[in-house]
Amino acid sequence: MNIKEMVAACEAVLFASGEPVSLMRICEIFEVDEEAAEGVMNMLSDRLVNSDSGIKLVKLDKVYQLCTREEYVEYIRKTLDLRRKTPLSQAAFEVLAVIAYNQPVTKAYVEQVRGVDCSGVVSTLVEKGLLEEKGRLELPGRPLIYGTTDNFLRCFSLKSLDELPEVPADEDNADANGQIKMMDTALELANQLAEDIPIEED
Amino acid sequence: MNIKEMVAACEAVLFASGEPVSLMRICEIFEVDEEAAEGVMNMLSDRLVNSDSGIKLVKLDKVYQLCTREEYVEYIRKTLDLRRKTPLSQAAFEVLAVIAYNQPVTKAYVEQVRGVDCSGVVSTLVEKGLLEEKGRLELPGRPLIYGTTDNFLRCFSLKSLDELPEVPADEDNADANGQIKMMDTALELANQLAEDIPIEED
Amino acid sequence: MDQISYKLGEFEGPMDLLLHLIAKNKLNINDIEISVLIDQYIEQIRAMQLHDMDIASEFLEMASRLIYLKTVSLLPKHEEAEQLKDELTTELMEYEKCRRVAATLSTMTFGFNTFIKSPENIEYDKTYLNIHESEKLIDAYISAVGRGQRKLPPPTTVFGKIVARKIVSVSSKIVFVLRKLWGGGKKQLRTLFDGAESRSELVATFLAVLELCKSNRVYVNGNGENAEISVIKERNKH
Repeated sequence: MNIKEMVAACEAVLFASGEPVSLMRICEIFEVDEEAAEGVMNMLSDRLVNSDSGIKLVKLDKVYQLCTREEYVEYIRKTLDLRRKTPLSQAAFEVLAVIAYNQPVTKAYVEQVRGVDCSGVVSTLVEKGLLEEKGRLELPGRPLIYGTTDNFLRCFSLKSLDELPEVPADEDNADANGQIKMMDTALELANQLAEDIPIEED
Repeated sequence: MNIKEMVAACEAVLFASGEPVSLMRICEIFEVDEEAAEGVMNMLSDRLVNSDSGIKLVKLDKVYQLCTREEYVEYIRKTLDLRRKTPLSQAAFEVLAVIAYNQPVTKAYVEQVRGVDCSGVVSTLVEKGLLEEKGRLELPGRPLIYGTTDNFLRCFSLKSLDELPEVPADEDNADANGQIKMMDTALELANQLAEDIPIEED
Repeated sequence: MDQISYKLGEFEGPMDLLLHLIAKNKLNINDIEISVLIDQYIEQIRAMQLHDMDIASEFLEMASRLIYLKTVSLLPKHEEAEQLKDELTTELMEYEKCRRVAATLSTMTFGFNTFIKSPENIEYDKTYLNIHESEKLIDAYISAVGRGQRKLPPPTTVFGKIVARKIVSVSSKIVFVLRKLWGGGKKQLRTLFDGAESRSELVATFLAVLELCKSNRVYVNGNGENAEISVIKERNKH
């Protein structure tokens, strides 16, 4: 491995690890002595500066880390701020709705209703200020219970939870809906069949 | 802001975000049109290559992401203490194959093709960020449907799903078998019927 | 038998085992010698049981399906056996395709050697900003809970079974469809569903049409789910 490659490899290692990496660790990974490792690090630092990279190498004591250059903080902030406008996923909407209509409920309840794990979605919704912990249930394990927040009300233009739109009653499709509904059912099943039969795509 | 700075700023944004960033987002952040944003991305990609960086820019569908170059995998494994060499089990590849080529599909479909339960494999693949929920099927029970992610594209070095390799030819069946042709007609029909059934997407 | 040293774990499931046996015996997947296949499959399962292995229910399910297939093959009327065999063949071919694609995918894992970075730990206000109509919540709720507002949706496997297993009345519906087409005229596909009284009847009719297509007995032509679809009797079989 030539020196250029080693610089690149160090960069990749620092990038992937995300956290600070000690000089000693670099020595171990590349089986070189401290002096050589330091040399490589200096080369990496120089190359980043010379190629006008948006990333720089920071050295603290004997620990190295890649981070973004200060002058671009503004754009990073903007990115993060724009992220707040990313619409919720379908899964997030479902979790939110299940909790909104049944609150306060445990995560386990939501999972039971949806049939899939939703820890990730719940914590994202807490981060987004749409859900919050409302205490614990007096049950073995004392599970947390969740409910909606004021921000939730704001995002859905509701004055209070009493204003939650009513879920239309189910007009029990089993009885007397005649031919049209039957055909719908057939089509639904056709869909299921289509799904279950191999379809080659090119 | 000159173009060099903009390239650096984009790099900083991608670095900080870690996750893929869409071209649209880039346009919003820098207040430029798509063409300009794409130009900047190409320049960033070229600069990374030309300066022998250990990091590269990948484009997946319409999102961009920074990641390490393949040749340094060993050092990263060593740093992060990762042992596993084979990325996925045989079962996982099979599940991915069925879902990638037929998406979006339900777990039941995958089980049908493989003849075995695969809830475990599917949830592992969701955890690994190779699959994700894509909505639900308008059928009783409203089963979840799954599809592949941007991370799937990255892991299999695909720019988009269109690049999925063609299903390898099947010599035995290639000789025009009337039976199969008829089956195709039936499939087409089922397919057409299915088209009219709404599939919810997020 | 020569080598019954496989471990069950080596197979991804009953289909995998069947394909293994087909390859080993150089059988033609399009026209499997079903008796050979069945005997060997059963023998495998027995061997596994002898070795005190935990046999997954899928393997036993397939075994019972094969035994049933063998049983009906012995009956003087072969129609059902043919149907079941066709069904199995189609499934095997499909799974075989899946395995080939999986093999291709497994050679493309270079990208797994790349690593991404976790997002920077920057503290920022993550409060959600978008405004939605409150009706959106109803849709999402209905979507999560289902129209019938069941607390628990039935497991998805239920649907696999509706399709995987023949509903009892499919053969009766095949007769029904053929009778409707008696004389060789065209019929609107939709009309076959007229007067259906239950969901399972609709399913059976639809499956019957597919079965008839598969066995070259009817021809389906046309576009869309509307009027243009017609069912024609292909040949005068009666």
